[in-house]
This record gives sequence, C-alpha cells and structure tokens, in this order.
Amino acid sequence: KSEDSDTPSTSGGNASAGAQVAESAAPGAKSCTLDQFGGTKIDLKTAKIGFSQSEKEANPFRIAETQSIKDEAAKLGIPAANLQATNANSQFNKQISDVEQMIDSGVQLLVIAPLNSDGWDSVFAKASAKKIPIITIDRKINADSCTDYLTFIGSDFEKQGQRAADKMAAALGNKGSVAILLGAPGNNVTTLRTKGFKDQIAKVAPEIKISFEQTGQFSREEGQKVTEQLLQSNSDINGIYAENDEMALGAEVALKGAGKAKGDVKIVSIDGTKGAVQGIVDGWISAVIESNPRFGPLAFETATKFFNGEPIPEDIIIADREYDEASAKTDLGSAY
Amino acid sequence: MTTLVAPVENDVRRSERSDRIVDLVQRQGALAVLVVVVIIAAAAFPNFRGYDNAGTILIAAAPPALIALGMTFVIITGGIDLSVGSLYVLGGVVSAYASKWGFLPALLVPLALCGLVGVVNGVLIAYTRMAPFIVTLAALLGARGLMRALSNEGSTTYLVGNDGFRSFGTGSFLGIGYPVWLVAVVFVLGMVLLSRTRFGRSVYAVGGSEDAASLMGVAVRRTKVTVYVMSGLLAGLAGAINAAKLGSGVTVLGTGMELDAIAAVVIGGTLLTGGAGTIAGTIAGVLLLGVIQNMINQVGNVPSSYQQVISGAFLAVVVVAQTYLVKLRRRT
Amino acid sequence: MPLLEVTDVNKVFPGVRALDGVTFALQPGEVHALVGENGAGKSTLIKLLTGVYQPDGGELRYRDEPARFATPMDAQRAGISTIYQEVNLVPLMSVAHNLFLGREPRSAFGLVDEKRMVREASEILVRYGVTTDVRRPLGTMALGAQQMVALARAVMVDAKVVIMDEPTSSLEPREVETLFGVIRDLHARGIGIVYVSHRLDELYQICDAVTILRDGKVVHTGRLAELERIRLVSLMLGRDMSAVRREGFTGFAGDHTGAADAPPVLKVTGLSSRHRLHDISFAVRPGEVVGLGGLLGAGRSETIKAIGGAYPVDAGEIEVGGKTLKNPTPVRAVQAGIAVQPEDRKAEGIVAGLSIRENIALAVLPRMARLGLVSDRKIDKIVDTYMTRLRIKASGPDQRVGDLSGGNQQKVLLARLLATQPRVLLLDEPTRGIDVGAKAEVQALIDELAADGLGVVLVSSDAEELVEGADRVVVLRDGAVVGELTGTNVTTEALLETIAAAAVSSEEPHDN
Amino acid sequence: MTTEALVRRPTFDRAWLPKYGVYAAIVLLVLYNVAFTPNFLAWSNLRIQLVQVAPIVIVALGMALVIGTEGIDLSVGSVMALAAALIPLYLGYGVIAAILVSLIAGVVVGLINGVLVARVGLQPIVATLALFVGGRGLALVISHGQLKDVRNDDLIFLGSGDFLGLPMLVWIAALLVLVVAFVVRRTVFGRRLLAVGGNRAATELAGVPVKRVLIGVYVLCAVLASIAGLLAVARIQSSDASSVGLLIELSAITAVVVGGTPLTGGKVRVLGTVAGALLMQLVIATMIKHNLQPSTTEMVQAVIILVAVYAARERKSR
Ligand SMILES: Nc1ncnc2c1ncn2[C@@H]1O[C@H](COP(=O)(O)OP(=O)(O)OP(=O)(O)O)[C@@H](O)[C@H]1O
Ligand SMILES: Nc1ncnc2c1ncn2[C@@H]1O[C@H](COP(=O)(O)OP(=O)(O)OP(=O)(O)O)[C@@H](O)[C@H]1O
Ligand SMILES: [Mg+2]
Ligand SMILES: [Mg+2]
Repeated sequence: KSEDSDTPSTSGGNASAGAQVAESAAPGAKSCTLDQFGGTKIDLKTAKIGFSQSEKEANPFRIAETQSIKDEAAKLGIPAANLQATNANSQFNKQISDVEQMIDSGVQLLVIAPLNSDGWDSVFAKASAKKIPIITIDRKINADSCTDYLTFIGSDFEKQGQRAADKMAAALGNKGSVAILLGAPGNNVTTLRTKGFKDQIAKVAPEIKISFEQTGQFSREEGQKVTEQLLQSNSDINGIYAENDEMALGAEVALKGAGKAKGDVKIVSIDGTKGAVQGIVDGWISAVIESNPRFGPLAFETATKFFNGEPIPEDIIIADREYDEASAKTDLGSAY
Repeated sequence: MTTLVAPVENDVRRSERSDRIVDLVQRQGALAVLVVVVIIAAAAFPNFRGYDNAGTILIAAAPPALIALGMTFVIITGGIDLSVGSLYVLGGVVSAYASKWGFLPALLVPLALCGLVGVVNGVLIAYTRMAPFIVTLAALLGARGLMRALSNEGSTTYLVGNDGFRSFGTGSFLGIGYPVWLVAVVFVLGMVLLSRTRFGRSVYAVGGSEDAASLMGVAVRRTKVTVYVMSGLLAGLAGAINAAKLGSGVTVLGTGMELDAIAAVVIGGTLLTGGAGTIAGTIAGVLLLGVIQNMINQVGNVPSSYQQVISGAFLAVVVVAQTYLVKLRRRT
Repeated sequence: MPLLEVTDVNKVFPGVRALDGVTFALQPGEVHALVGENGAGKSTLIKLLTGVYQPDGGELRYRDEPARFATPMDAQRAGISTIYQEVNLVPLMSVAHNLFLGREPRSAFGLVDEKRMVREASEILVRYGVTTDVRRPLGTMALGAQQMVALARAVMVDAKVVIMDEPTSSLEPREVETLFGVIRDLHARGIGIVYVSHRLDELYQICDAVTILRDGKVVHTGRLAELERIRLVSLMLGRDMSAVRREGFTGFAGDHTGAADAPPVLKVTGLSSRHRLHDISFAVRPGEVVGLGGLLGAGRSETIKAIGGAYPVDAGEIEVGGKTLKNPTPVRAVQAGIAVQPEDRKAEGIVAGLSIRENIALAVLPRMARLGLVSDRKIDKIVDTYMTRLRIKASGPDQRVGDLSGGNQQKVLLARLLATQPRVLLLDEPTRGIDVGAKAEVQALIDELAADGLGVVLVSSDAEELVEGADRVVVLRDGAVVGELTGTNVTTEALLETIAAAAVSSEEPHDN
Repeated sequence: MTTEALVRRPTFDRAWLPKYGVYAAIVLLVLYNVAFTPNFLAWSNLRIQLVQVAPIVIVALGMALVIGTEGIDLSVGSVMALAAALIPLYLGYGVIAAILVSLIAGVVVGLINGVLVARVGLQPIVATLALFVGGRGLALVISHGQLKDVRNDDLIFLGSGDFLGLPMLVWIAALLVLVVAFVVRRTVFGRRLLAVGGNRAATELAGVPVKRVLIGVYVLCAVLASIAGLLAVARIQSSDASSVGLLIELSAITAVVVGGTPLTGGKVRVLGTVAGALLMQLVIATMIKHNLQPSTTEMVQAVIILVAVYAARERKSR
C-alpha cells in the first residue's frame, strides 16, 4: 500500500515535459563574452567541471536540480569523473570550502547553487585569479557579473511572489484575510517571495489583509503546526500563501484536521512539485507557481555558448509556468 | 626543615617504558590519527596533496578552530558552551555591520557583544550554580534571537564596508590566508595561557575538583566566568574573521557548530568531565574533522546522506579508539 | 594573647544549627585538639576560621585584630594554612602542580617556571618521605602520600596557624610519625596548630589543649593533660563516665567461637592481578573474623575488591561455600553471597541522593519484587528490620542518606550488605572517620555478625581495632601475603613486627 | 548525634518553588492567554496544543530517563528520522509490520548508544553524537532522500484520529507517560536507574547490573523516540527523513530540565517533564498566536528557560 514515489532519475530526467525556457533577455542588458571575462576557451567534453549543491538532496527541488545537472553532463558525453559534485548540507561555510577545494583541484567551470546570495568574496577572489567562470543557478549572488561570476540562471523569486499574489487575489475575489507561511528566516528566497507577494497584493487587491505571518521553515511539519495554531486564533482566515509546496501540503493536512472543507481556505504556493499539483487536482490547493529546478540543459548550453565566444546576458531568467485548477490535471506529468 | 624520615617508595605504580609510550600515544592520539589519515589521503587523492588544498583546509578550519579553542578551556573546567554557534553568527553579523565604521570596530564590536554574552553565561553558571548545559542552551536561543532581531529576521545581510577588513579576510601571506595566521597566533597564546600561567593551572584545578580548588585558594568563580567570556570572545572573533572572509554578515550559518566544536575537543583527548586536556589535541581534532570533510569531497559525487553516515561512523571510530587507548593506559 | 580567636559564633545550615555560640581560642605555639562526635561541628568551625563559611554571628579575631576572611585564599594570605578533612587536592593534576597551585614559581613574563617547580617540589616532598616523580598525576599516588602532599602544601607557606582536620585518618604509622615530626617542628617555631582527630591516643601524644564540641556547643575547654581519657569520651558523648567505663573503648568483645574445623566459607587461592596482587591465598571459616593487615597501598583494598568482582584479576580462584566463583563480577559475587563494604563510603558506598530505604533495598530489589514490580511492603519490612537492628538514627526511612552523619551512613551501608543475606562480609575500613560512639556500635555489630556464622574479612589501618577485632590477621605488603598472625600472636606488636620485617626483606622491587 | 538534629527536612516555603514552579508558570501563561488571546479557551485549541506537544513529551520521557542516569541522548531526532524513513518501506506488509520495523530500528540505535556508554565507557554526549550525525544520514540513505506520502488509513488514524473525543496521539502520549511513571516508581529497573544516576560506582559495587540498566535506558529512550517518529509520520501523513525530529533533542532536554529533573542524575520527574514540555509548547503557541517574529520567540524562550531552571535549581548540599 505504500505510495511509491518516482525515483530521482525519472523525475529529473523527464526533460521534455518540464524543460526550462529562458525568457528573452531585456534589450540593452549587460552581457559578457569570453574575451571580456578574460578566460580561455575550453572544450566542455574534456573539461573538469565542478557543481556545488547547497542543500541535501532531500526535497524534490534539490533532487531534480542535481539530477538534471548530472543527466545533462552524461548526455553531453562528459565523463562522470570530470564532473565533481559536492553538497554543503545547508552549511554555508562548507559550501565555501567545497567550492574553494574544487578550484584547488583544477576545475575549469563552476556551477553553483548558492545557499546564500552574499558571502562569496573569498571564492570570487580565488576563482577570478584562475579565471574560472561561475554559473550560479536557482539563487542569485550579489556581485558583479563578468568579473566575479559569469551569469545567473534562475527564476525571479520576487516575480514568483507577485504571481502568487495575483493568483491569490483571483482566488479570493480581491478581498479577504490572508496568512503567509514564511520560508526559513534569513533565506533570500523567503525574503524575495515575501516582498513580491506583499507588494503585489497591496497593488492589485488592497482589500486583502495580510493578518498573519509566521515561519514554517520550508518544512511540511512546521507548516502544519503553524497552520493549526493560526486556524485556531485567526478563524477568519480565508487564504494561505505558502512560500513553498511543502508548507502548503502541511497546511492542507491542518485544514483537513480542523474540519475545513476543500476551498474554504484558498492555498497558493510556489515550487510545482508533484504533491502540490496533485493538491490542486484534489481541490485543496488553488494555484501553484512553478520554480523550475531542471537547470542542466540551460546551464550547459550557456557554458557552451560562452566558450564559443557568444555574449552571455547577466541574468538568464527562466520562464516559470504555473498550475491552476484549469491546467493541473493535464500538466501533472510535467511537475517534478 | 630537616628530613624527618628516610624516604620510602610511595610510588605504588611503577612506571614502565611501555606505559610511557601508551601514555604519549594517548595524549597525542588525535595527532597520531591525523597523521595516519593525512598520509592515506595524500596517497589516495592526488588533489589532496596540493599546497593550495592545504591552504583551503586551514582557512576553512580557522573559525571552527577558534571556537574549539574556547570550548577547550570551558570543557577543561568541567563545563560546556552550547552558545558558540549562535555567537559566531551574531559576531559575523555585527562585525559586518560595524565595518562601516572601520577596521577596528569591525573586529572589536563583535568581541564586545559576544564577550558580554559570555559574561552573562559565566556569571549565571559561576554564581547561581545552574548547569552550564542549560544556561548556554538558553544563550544559544537568545543569541540567535538577537542576531535575527538585528538583521530584520535574518533577511538583511550587511556587507562589509571596509576594504581593509575585507582584504584581511581574503588575502594571504605565503599562500596561507591572514585569518589562519591570526588563528595560529591566538592558539599559541592560548597554549601559553593554559599550560604556563597561573590562570591555566586554575582552569585545570577547577575542572579536576571544584571543591578542592576553592579550598586551595583558587578563585573558582572568577576562573569560570573567565573561561565563558573567553569562549564568547573567541566565538565572536571567529564570526568576525568569517565575515571578513565572506565579505558579509551571513545569517544562515552556525547551526550545529557547537557540536562540531565539542567533537573536535573530545577527539583531541580532552575529558568532558573536566580537569584534563590539551590545546594541541584540539588543533588535531579540528584539523581531523576538516581533513575528513575534504577527503569526502575528494572522492567526489558522494551523496549528501552518505557523507553524514561516514562522518558519524568516523566520529564513533575515533572516539572509541581514544577511549581504548585511555583504558589501556589505566590498566598498565 | 590568643593568635586566633572566635567568640560566640553561630552557624546555621538549612534545618540544622551546626555551631551554637562557640568560643574558641588558639594560643601561639600551642597544639590544640578539637574533638567531638561526628557532626559535632568541628569541620564547620574550621571552615569558619578559614573563610570557607561566614559566621552567622559572633566575632573572629586574628592576631588581636578583628578579621574577616571572604575566601580560603584570604585566610591563606593572612597566614592560616589548612588541611581539610577530605584530602582536598586535585587528583588529575600533577603532584608538583598541586603543591604549588596558586603560588607557582614564575619566570620572565610571569610564566610558570615548570622546571623550577618540579625541582623544588621534589626537594620539598623528600622531607615528608615522598619520593615520587612529581610530574605524575596526584591521583595515582597512595592516599597517605597524597595527605603528605597536602601537609607539605599547608606548611610550605609562611604560616602562623596550621589547621589539620583529621589528617591521620588515611596515614600509615610511619607517616603518622612523619606528621608528628612536622607538628613538633611547627610547635617549636611558635606556630599555632588546631588538630582534629578521632584517634584519642594521638591527641594525648601531641596536643597541649583541648576543646570538646557536642551538638555545635563547646562543652569543655582546657589543658589536655589534665583531662582523663575516660572523661574526655564521656564529655564527647554526653554520657555518664561510669557508662563509658563499663562499655570500654572498642566494641569488640573478644574471640569468636567459630567452629575451628568447619570448612571455609571463603577460600581465596593464588589471586593475582598484574602489578598489584601477587598470589594471594587465605581462607575464612564461618564465624571467623580474618583481618587483613598492612600499610597503606599494601593491596588490601584491591584484594577485597577483587574478591567482590570489582577489580580485574589475571589468575586465582575464589570459592564461596565450596563453590567456585567463575569470572567474578560484582553481580555474580553478590549472588554467591559475598558482600563488600568499600573503603570510600562517599564515592563507592552510599547513593547520597537517595533515601535510606532505597539505599538499603538497592542490592536486593529483585527479591523485593515480582515480575519486575517492587513491593514497597516487602521493602519496608527489611528496612525496618535493619534500621532497628543496626540502630540507625534518622528521622525516618525516607531521609536522604547524604544528610546523615558518617556513622549512620556506614550503618546504612552495612544494612544494605546484610540485606543480601551474605555468607561472607568484606569490610574495608568500616570505622574510618566515624566517632567513638558509632565506632563501638559498628564493632559490636561485627562481633554479632560473626557470631551469627558469617565469615568476616576486616581491613583496618587502626592496628588496635584490627588486633582486637580479628581472630587471625593476614599481613600484606606490595600485593603479596607476607605473614599471618594467629592465636595469641594477634597483637599490635607482632603486627608491626611482621610489617617491618617484610619491609626489610622486600627492599628489592619485584618485577613482573 | 542526637535524633532531633538529624531531622533536617527542608522547610516548606523554600522547597515550594523548585517543585511546583513549572506548574505555576503554566498557570500564569494560561491566565495571560485567557485574557489576551482570542479563542484560547476553545476545546479545539487545547486539542491542538496537546497534539503538537505529544511527540515532544514522548521523546522527553525517554530523555528524562537517560538524564536520570546522568546521561544525555542527542540522537533522538535521528532515531525519529530513521523510524520515519522505515515506515513507507514496510507499509506494504501492513501497519503492524511497519511499526515493528521502526521500533526495532529504535532498539538497535538504543543498543549502540547503550553499549558505547555502558561498555566502551564513552561520555553519553559524545557516544550519542555519532548517531546524531550518522543516524539522519542513514535515514536519508534509506529513503533515498525522498519525501514519501503515506496514505495508509490505519496509520493516519493514529496521527489524526480520535478515540473517545481525544486524539489518538494524546492517548498514546498519556499512556506512555503513565508507563514511564510506573517504570520509574514501581519497577526494579526504575529504582536501579535512579541509583545508577546517583552514584554509579556504588551501585555497581552493590551488585546491580549497571551496564544492563544503562543499555536498557538508552534502548527505552530510543524506542520512545522511534514511537514519536512514527507518530510524526502518521500525523503529517508523509515521511520526510530530512525534517522529522530536527532539533527535537534540544526541545526534549529543555522540557526535562525545565520540568525540574537535574542534569546531574539520580532523579527523574515524569510529571514535571510533561509540564516542562507543555510550558514550552504554550510559550511557542502564545508567540505564534500573537504573530510575533522568530527573533522575539527565541529570546523569550531563552529567558523562560533561565527563569524556570533558576527557580528549580538545587541548593548545594554536601
Ligand atoms: N554545607 C552544609 N550544609 C548543611 N549542613 C551541613 C553542612 N556542613 C555541615 N553540615 C551539618 O552541620 C553539622 C556539623 O558538621 P561538621 O562537618 O562540622 O561535623 P564534624 O564535627 O566535622 O563531623 P565529622 O567528625 O564527621 O567530620 C552536621 O550536622 C552536618 O550534617
Ligand atoms: N595500579 C595502580 N594504579 C593506580 N593507582 C594505584 C594502583 N595501585 C594502587 N594505587 C593507589 O594506591 C592507593 C593505595 O592502595 P590500596 O588502597 O590498595 O591500599 P590498601 O592496602 O588497600 O590500603 P588501605 O585500604 O588502608 O587504604 C590507592 O588509593 C590507589 O589509588
Ligand atoms: Mg569533620
Ligand atoms: Mg585501600
């Protein structure tokens, strides 16, 4: 009776279904070429490449992200020995020394999923001395592109928040009382998804009141606990914005436990995992904004272009999709 | 006074050469294990051997080493300090914040703040006889709360505004980062302090037997307060040099750091019951943890969960080996 | 003009008045005995004199000026040195560091001059008969030697007053002589000495004056020579002189009538443990008290622990009632009928935080239980029995053992042993640190138990006690049996002679 | 010495605070909430608090026993994760099988901890640190790092079902409290445990099988933790080895200590432990209900821990 979830290889490898698409770069945005960067051309097939993952591969996003990088490397015929992957286990200092160690060991290209947007000074000092291009994925690093790093590929977290706000406004008919389940405190993702959501709500639906915000630590259990508490003390809540799918699923369990019916409280969340999209199909979740973790193809494509001398834009923002009641059923297969 | 009686053999335990050797290995057990591990790593991984890699290991070990140094003093008095991880983050955040006023404030403000928390820890422990474990557990929460309060719930990362401070963090001399040199100096001072001063002797005495120490005229309370202040200061300093290195006051650090420090200290042969331990051992313990981490990365592509299993197993093996060495020593 | 003086001091601990209007004066060049039963307040008075406690009322004067010592260090600086009751040194630290703690010789930059310290420590300790590597941890030395280090430490500084709280309780006769030598020397230099001891002969040997405490009050003070020994005891105990005279000093009645031809209840053959015990053999018949004699460090405690399964042995056989005890552990030993009363009551005997009831029942819980559930009724019954039989004085079976006086703690411990219904009792220093009254009671109890048919092994550093209590004495030295006293030969003189003879013959250290 | 002077019962007024301080604090906090928190007195609220505190209580019970022997167990969170990771793997064989397997995992971890402490002679904090680090890694290895949804009705009933108007979780926790209280008060094992904590050397010499007692205590603690782990799975209806029981060791230790059990061993206050857990739960609930920020919550928790422990602190007796 156990529900056998997909194994990592299939969920990440489902490339055609949920491949990332870059939004066209804004005209006039800063870009970077190999010459400007000052590096030397290398052949990816024989190059040593380092990938630094930030958090344990213990949630769908991270699993899909790491897997996508590895799969794409394999697809390009890069020998497994040439791709060095490390995982910082959510310890920032470990990520810094992981990357420094990879630089020492002679990697020629770095793909980094940073745990934090700031604090990369020492890495940049080391990498730029050796002219190693750095592609950061999923989270941006606050630094100078083309000198400190090459480019950022990822979602616009603030925009995700804004889009979630639009969905929430639509679900609530522009009025009501909303609770926010914040991500882990101090995390850039939390900060941006909160800012985007609040700003947009203020803009499009000023009658929606944000009456509660507490951290659910991006975890299902905490999400559930906090929702239980809040349903108790704020019985007038009719919308919950969860900053990731896990907390949304926790909130779903809490709603069931509190005897609420489907749709009594509208849930909007961000990520696009299978579980959450299934939640839309089941009628507990109103909408999910995707945050696509399949960085492999785009990252390697960008690197190839770069070494071929093409200009690379400062930011490569991917077009995240969204799931709602209309699309959830058909798109369930492409969720990760 | 004249000799009153003919000397007799009071030494019930005849000391033997084998005893001494075991004794040496026990005292420097962590160092021995470190040497073995380094040799294995160097043989197995070509990349491990590089000078740069050594520099990377050292610079990464610098903040944990400072924290473990403070922890060594605390543990030798028979206490424990769980607040260091939080103080480390707090120190980094205020250091980055204060760096806009210059190099010295960036260094001194975190010292002052973390030292102050150390004073509170020390005073509560020394004067109210509350258990160190619980006092510093509260401080762990309190300092983290304070850090979050100062950084807008952790969402504001202050950038280091002082170029001098920044280059102190990233620059190097002879290929070894400045922070490592600083830590080396602090360690030498710590060693001298612990083994060659009256204060150091009183640290051992308090840990060996608090009652006896107090009857022998050791200022037990002052010693205790001092070690917790030192631990706080060193955690703050670790935070500051880390901020200099990272160029910002990162708020998402430090969880579990206290346990790493305790592990390093214990691997280094310091008794958690107090009264015995060395700083050389602690250095070996810190480096051992760093080298293991580095080795796991050298293997490449070890899934994160296996990394933890390996670290845990390794920890168990080292500590069990240490304990058997001690037992061996006792038996002879 | 007194050197150190307190007038009308009080000290109250929660629920107990430890000192009640005590006045005490120490003259220069005087050895002043401070005596009293356990818990009379001797140690408390000393702690008041030396800044460990602050008096609740009254006045402290030192060298004719009002004084107040906030910490022991203050008193030390003022010239009052103290050897506290329990050896109060740090076992894990080296001998030299213990000796010099807080006053280490310093070289340039104020750093401790390790070399000089080691050299000076060795020099100083030789005078006290301690020749050991002063760099090794103090804890590895014999208790007596540790006590000598404490003494050296106290006398080393330029003291005006030296206070000794039961310094001889763990010293062997030769060390006691060394100590007395030191005391006479101090005496000659006009230093005032406060001397606490439960051993009355010692007092008469070296003390000039005496102050007797009872229940926190001074009941007598004066020249010791003018006070008859029996009167001293009656004052201490607060009992009639005639009663004391009738009961005698030790509680032992004399020989036990254990059947001389009964098979031994305990037989130890060839017990050896590397470095410590060498081929120890002896036997104990039911109803017999066998003493283990020897100097401190002779290996008596180890022998006892080894029999009790608490000390590892490499060879040898232990038989209880004809049955061999295989792979002895404390659990198996208790099951076989061996009961061990360890030497260090506080560290290895009582569980201070638990009640009298829990302490007595500890070893026999399985018998007091069915299916793992304890029956308080059964426990109450045996606790009651033993509290009455051993005359344990307490507010009730629920009192914390840590709050009892030493003598009563010892009785609780004995009660625990007896509750296991042992066939052999191994008693290591059963009367150490307990007062005359309690001592006599414990001694009488040992007699009684032997009369009941138990085999008893008695270890005591008190030669008189050993000789009076035991029917035979097995003498140990350096972990080996060097002689045995039997019958009329069981005398103090013979005991000391055997020890001394063995000392000469075993001068060359054996190696294995 | 005379009998009168031996009667040294602590006087009532001084002993009151250490003994009943936790309960007083709970009462104060409840009063505050009744006055200032909307809907606080609602039955549904009480229910939520009880359900949320249940896992912590269960873990804290085991922790209290370990602390009673002068030990500490850092590995409880990892044990929860291990138990959680195993559940979906064996759910195919039925709920009972899955539960048994996760309990066995607890037994195994407890045995390892116990042997390291009792036989090898490691300090408890270090002995359990190894499994604290490695145990969760193992759980992640077992679960391939995947969060797995659990859709088994029997299991979900344990987590969110009701029995006689009370959640199953609360029944289970209450039952375990009774069991542990009973073990401590009435069994040979319980009495021995306290003696080991009070004076290990003496207990050993008295012929008590100390090592067995210690191993038993660590096994019991780990089994309780694995129960908490499987209940957590049942409650959140999914098994997530990376987050189940994260940092619970600190909550559990806090509950035990705030509840008046000294870290020095020899004493276990079972009801106090429950009260300690409840107090910390109420503090967090109050903070959340008043929508305070994490920084405030943490600082308030710190102060409450200090005040509670200061009040419950043992006066030094020699
Ligand atoms: N720190 C303390 N707290 C509470 N009671 C104490 C304390 N110290 C001593 N007492 C009590 O005060 C009384 C006097 O104790 P004290 O140690 O002075 O006796 P003593 O004469 O030295 O006895 P002994 O011969 O056993 O050493 C005893 O009842 C003892 O239990
Ligand atoms: N192998 C050893 N290693 C460390 N210490 C030892 C060793 N053997 C003996 N000692 C120490 O020597 C001291 C004296 O030894 P022991 O207790 O055996 O003497 P004893 O003959 O039993 O004397 P008593 O029972 O009168 O104290 C003990 O305190 C013990 O700590
Ligand atoms: Mg005394
Ligand atoms: Mg002995």
